Amino acid sequence: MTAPAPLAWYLVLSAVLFGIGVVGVLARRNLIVVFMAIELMLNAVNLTFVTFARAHQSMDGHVIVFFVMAVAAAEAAVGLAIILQLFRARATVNADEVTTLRW
Amino acid sequence: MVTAEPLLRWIVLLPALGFLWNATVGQRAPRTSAVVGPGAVGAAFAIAIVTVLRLHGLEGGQGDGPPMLHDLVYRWIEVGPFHSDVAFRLDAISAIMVLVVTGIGFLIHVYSLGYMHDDPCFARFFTYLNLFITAMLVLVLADNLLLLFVGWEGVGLCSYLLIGFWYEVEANAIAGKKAFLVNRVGDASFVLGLFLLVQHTGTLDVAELQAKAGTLAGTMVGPMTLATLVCLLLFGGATGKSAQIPLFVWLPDAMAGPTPVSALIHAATMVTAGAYMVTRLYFLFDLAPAALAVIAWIGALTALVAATIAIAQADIKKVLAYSTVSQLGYMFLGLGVGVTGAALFHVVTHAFFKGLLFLGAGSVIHGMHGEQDMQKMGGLRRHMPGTYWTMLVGTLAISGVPFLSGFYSKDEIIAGAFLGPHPQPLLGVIGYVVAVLTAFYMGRLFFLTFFGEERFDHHHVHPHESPWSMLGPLVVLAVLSAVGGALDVPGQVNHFIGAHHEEATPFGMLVLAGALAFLGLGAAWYAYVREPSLPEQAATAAGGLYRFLRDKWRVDELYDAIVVRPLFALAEFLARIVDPDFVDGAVNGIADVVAWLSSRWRRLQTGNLQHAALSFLVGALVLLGYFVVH
Amino acid sequence: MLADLLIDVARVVFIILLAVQLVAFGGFCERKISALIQDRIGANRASIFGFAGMGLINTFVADPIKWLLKEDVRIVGTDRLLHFWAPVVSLVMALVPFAVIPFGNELVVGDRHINLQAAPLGVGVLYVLAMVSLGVYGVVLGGWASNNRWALLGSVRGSAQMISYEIAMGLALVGAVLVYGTLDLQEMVHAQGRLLGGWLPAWGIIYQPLGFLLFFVSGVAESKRVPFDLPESESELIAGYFTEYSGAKHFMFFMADFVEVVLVSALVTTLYFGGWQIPFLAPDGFHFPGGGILPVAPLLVTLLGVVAFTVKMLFFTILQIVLSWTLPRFRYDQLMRLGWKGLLPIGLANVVVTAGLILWLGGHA
Amino acid sequence: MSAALFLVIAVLTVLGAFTVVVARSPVYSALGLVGTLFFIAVLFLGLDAQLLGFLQIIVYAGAIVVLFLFVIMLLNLQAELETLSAPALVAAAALGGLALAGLVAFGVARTPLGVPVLAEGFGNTVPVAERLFTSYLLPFELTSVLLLVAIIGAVVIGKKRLA
Repeated sequence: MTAPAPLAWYLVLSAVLFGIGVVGVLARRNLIVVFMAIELMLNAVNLTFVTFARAHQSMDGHVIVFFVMAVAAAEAAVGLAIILQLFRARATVNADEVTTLRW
Repeated sequence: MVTAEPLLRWIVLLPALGFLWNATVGQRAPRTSAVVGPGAVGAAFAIAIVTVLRLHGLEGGQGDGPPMLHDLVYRWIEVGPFHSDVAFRLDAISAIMVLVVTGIGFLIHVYSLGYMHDDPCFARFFTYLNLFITAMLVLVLADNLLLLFVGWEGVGLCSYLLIGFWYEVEANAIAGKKAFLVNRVGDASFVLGLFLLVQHTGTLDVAELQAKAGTLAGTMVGPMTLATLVCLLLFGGATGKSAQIPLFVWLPDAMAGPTPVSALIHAATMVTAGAYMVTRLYFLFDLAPAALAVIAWIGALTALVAATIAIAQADIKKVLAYSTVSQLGYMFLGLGVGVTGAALFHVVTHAFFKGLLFLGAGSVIHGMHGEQDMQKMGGLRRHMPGTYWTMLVGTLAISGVPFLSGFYSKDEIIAGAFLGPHPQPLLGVIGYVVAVLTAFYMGRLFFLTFFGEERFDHHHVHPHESPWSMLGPLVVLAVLSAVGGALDVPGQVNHFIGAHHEEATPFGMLVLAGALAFLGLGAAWYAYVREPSLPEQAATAAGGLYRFLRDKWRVDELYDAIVVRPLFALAEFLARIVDPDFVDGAVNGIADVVAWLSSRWRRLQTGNLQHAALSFLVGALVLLGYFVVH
Repeated sequence: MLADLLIDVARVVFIILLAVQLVAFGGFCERKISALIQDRIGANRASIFGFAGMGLINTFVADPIKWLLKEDVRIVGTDRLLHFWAPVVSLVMALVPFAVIPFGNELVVGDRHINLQAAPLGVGVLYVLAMVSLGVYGVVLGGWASNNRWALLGSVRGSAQMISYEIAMGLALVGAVLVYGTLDLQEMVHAQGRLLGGWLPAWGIIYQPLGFLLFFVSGVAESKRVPFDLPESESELIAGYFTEYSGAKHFMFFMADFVEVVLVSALVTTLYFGGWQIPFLAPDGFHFPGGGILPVAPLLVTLLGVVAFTVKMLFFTILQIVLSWTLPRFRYDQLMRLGWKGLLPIGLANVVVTAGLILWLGGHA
Repeated sequence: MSAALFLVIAVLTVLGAFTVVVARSPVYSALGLVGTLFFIAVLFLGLDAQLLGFLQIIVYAGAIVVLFLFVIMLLNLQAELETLSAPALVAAAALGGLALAGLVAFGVARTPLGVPVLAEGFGNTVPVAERLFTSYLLPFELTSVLLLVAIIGAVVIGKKRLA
């Protein structure tokens, strides 16, 4: 078991993480947790980028991950501000209690 | 022989920068426009002189073609094999035009300083003027027809803006629209010509066209060769911009309202665009004798018709406007009979003396507090001596009095009609007739304005001489009008085109021309100074003809009847019947269907974030499944 | 093989012990210096067979024993798990950065070259930043797990403060990284071994005076001690995020703060004051600017370096103690203003100016 | 990274991710997220992405998740009794997530990926920076604009009760 782990394993792991993230986004009521699940998905994708960068010996994957991190930071800042404001207005952070945008 | 010359772009850029300045900073600080506006054009003029001198210094090598300066700014469009650059070329033809445009343009700017001094929209005026000069320079310097067309349209836009400059007066706004719309007709024709060129040669570059033009003469389209068709279409554009039959109606209207200065910039520069374009593409027109014949005929007829109308006009600027149309007719006559050099020569001299006349008329109007009716002037030579003397030079020059500039250029054209490469003797005769008419109506204008009794209202009008910023350009132009005939424009142009050198005009013709000029002027003197009652009697005697001429051959009415009214009727039909019933029906029908579907489908929109996310997931799964399966 | 392993363990143990001993010694200094400042005697009672050592016994022996043996009070409603792990995280995250701190030059024993750095890491600076940023969790979780509003307020304050000052700290580090052109701390120390003009040691403080100030101030803020002790200010929040802590867990929190003080000293020494470098001391002995040469044995040179590093670190530790007993506490808005409107723009300016100078002069220092 | 080590870390990573989704208390979710992110950082190191590994910890664990915790504390969110959405949705989510992971795993299984020998310095600061400041300069600058906009947006949105 001292042989290096095949790169495909990393990809499978990232698929699993992504799947867990999807379930989190869909199944949890708490919007903050939903948000965290989104971060989980982003990280799963980051892992694939780094894996492919390793496989193709290219730095491009790393650069993309760098960008994903920056975008995730921006997204977290704005998203959490929105949740904060939502909580002030509705006293809730539950996704299924905020359904104003419907028919 | 092509030499790179990066200075060329600055000729265009400087007025463009002036335009930007006047459009932004100038609006807040109009005084700066007084410096920047004329300064930019003056600087462009200086650069133009420098580059033209450099061009002159180049020797045309054997087989390399005539010398030419070229400045590639950047590749503008590249689509498949077709490409178009923003690039400028300076050769003998464009050199002449660049000097005329920047030089005359500069004088007009200086003159405007005085004329527009009290206008509240001072900066806006210079904004338009600078933009106009920019567009005109693009037109003149363009090394391909697409860029030329940009300038062409830019000039059209500026003419619209300038004619409607005092848009508070509705007549001006209408005149602007008329100019714009009439020009659109011509432009459409021009664009069609360009399309044909691209379709059959795949290029709009002047140099490449020259190489490929031959193929156009061989292809037949219906009864004519492709070259003829292209030339006629291009000439259609020229009739719009250069105010020829049938599209000349906008130019006189353009004079009706706004400033003589803006009117002048049309007369001296923009209207020459058509003639310039034909000269530029003469290698193409040379292949289409039929088209040349059409051009010659239209030129001659325009000259004649416009001259007859000019005789019966009372408005000083309208006389000059029709005179412009008439002189442009000469130019096209020259082009049509193949004496390109003479035609371009006339463009130059005409720019001088028509510029002078317009500015003089402007000076008169300025001194008369906006009065434009010659019936209400008279005896002004005592009040405005400077204007009087310079106008005298201009009048003599345009009438073709020997040894002044107009004499040379006009005679070369008429001589060309008899002796040129594509002679049309009948048109030569018309040329002579128009020469007499020209001398007569110009004499009429001159004598009505400056001689005779003072017919204006002394209580309200106190004629005064104009300021030096207006008189200065007048003097400069007067000198140029007087000695402009000494320029060897035809020689330059012919050398460039590589055309047959024109024969020297026979001495008999020169004498005849001189005599006709004096005949016309003399008749005018007799009718308006010696026997002032004569015109009244003549008008009464030939009442119908007089009214026909005064109403400008009723062309506007004709167009109204055959074009405008049917169009209105069609529009009415569309608005009353087609739009409400068919178009609205279709639109509302689609909307109703969508609305009904939406009322069903909107159940899907629960407003729950996670339901939306679930639909994401489904989509992602479908896509992913597709990729994995394949 | 075994020898290698032993050397590795020795390196790690050495640096940890160095840090911990400095913490203890710092504690001693704190008690004595505060006494000096407040015109009293300070700890002097505890003694072993009559030996009190001016209070050394108090801080090195009595205090730890007392702290570790105190009752661990369990409060109803706390989150047991996190309540335990929070101080551990705090302490561990304060200690692990020492792994990349170089405490001496290469030690040559026989044919072995031993790098006196627990973990030679190419991206040492990033590692330090990463670990320091993880230290926030101790504060946040401790306060949250205590089920006490003072504690919660303390951790909210603490997390905001630490994140804010991490940014200034990171920017100050960017300046240093630009100057040295590396992220490796050992390489940075090596770079400071040169002499400028033959007499001036090329320490980081010469290149980055502003960077040093920034780093030092934000480092002090990071350790949450006076004057930046808002998360635990007793007059406002009882004891902030460790209000509900006692015994060994409280000791860990307390120690974490002090380890951070030592860590800041170590980093300042490494980045701006030559690390283990001694002016004019080359591997073969002292080369004085005048031309005098004093040969020193290579082994001794390395050991002198370790001593120099320790002395420098001690100096900055004491400096921080003096600072915290001299300055009054900030108000919270002042704290935030200093971080975001003071240090951050200065840090940005420092980076820009540094980069510009490097570009102008054409290369790294 | 040896296969054994990978398996250990992978299990820890997945455990962390499960905690995010399953935990009743949002604080535990956040901690699970930190764990996952930390172990992903370790995986990055195993994939010779040193710089990204540490950036991952600094940016994600050190800043983003702290922000989450900060908001959780600010709102004083407690453990929930009912953490999950409607049962149908949960079922769909579980099914979908499983299908997604399965599909990807299936796709990956058929894609051979070698583990090439790397050039010296792969994944270090210098090569990443070189790419970032040459080929990706424009996106990089745009990112800074994005962050600025996000800062302003967050301040404006979070500042006061919206009118």
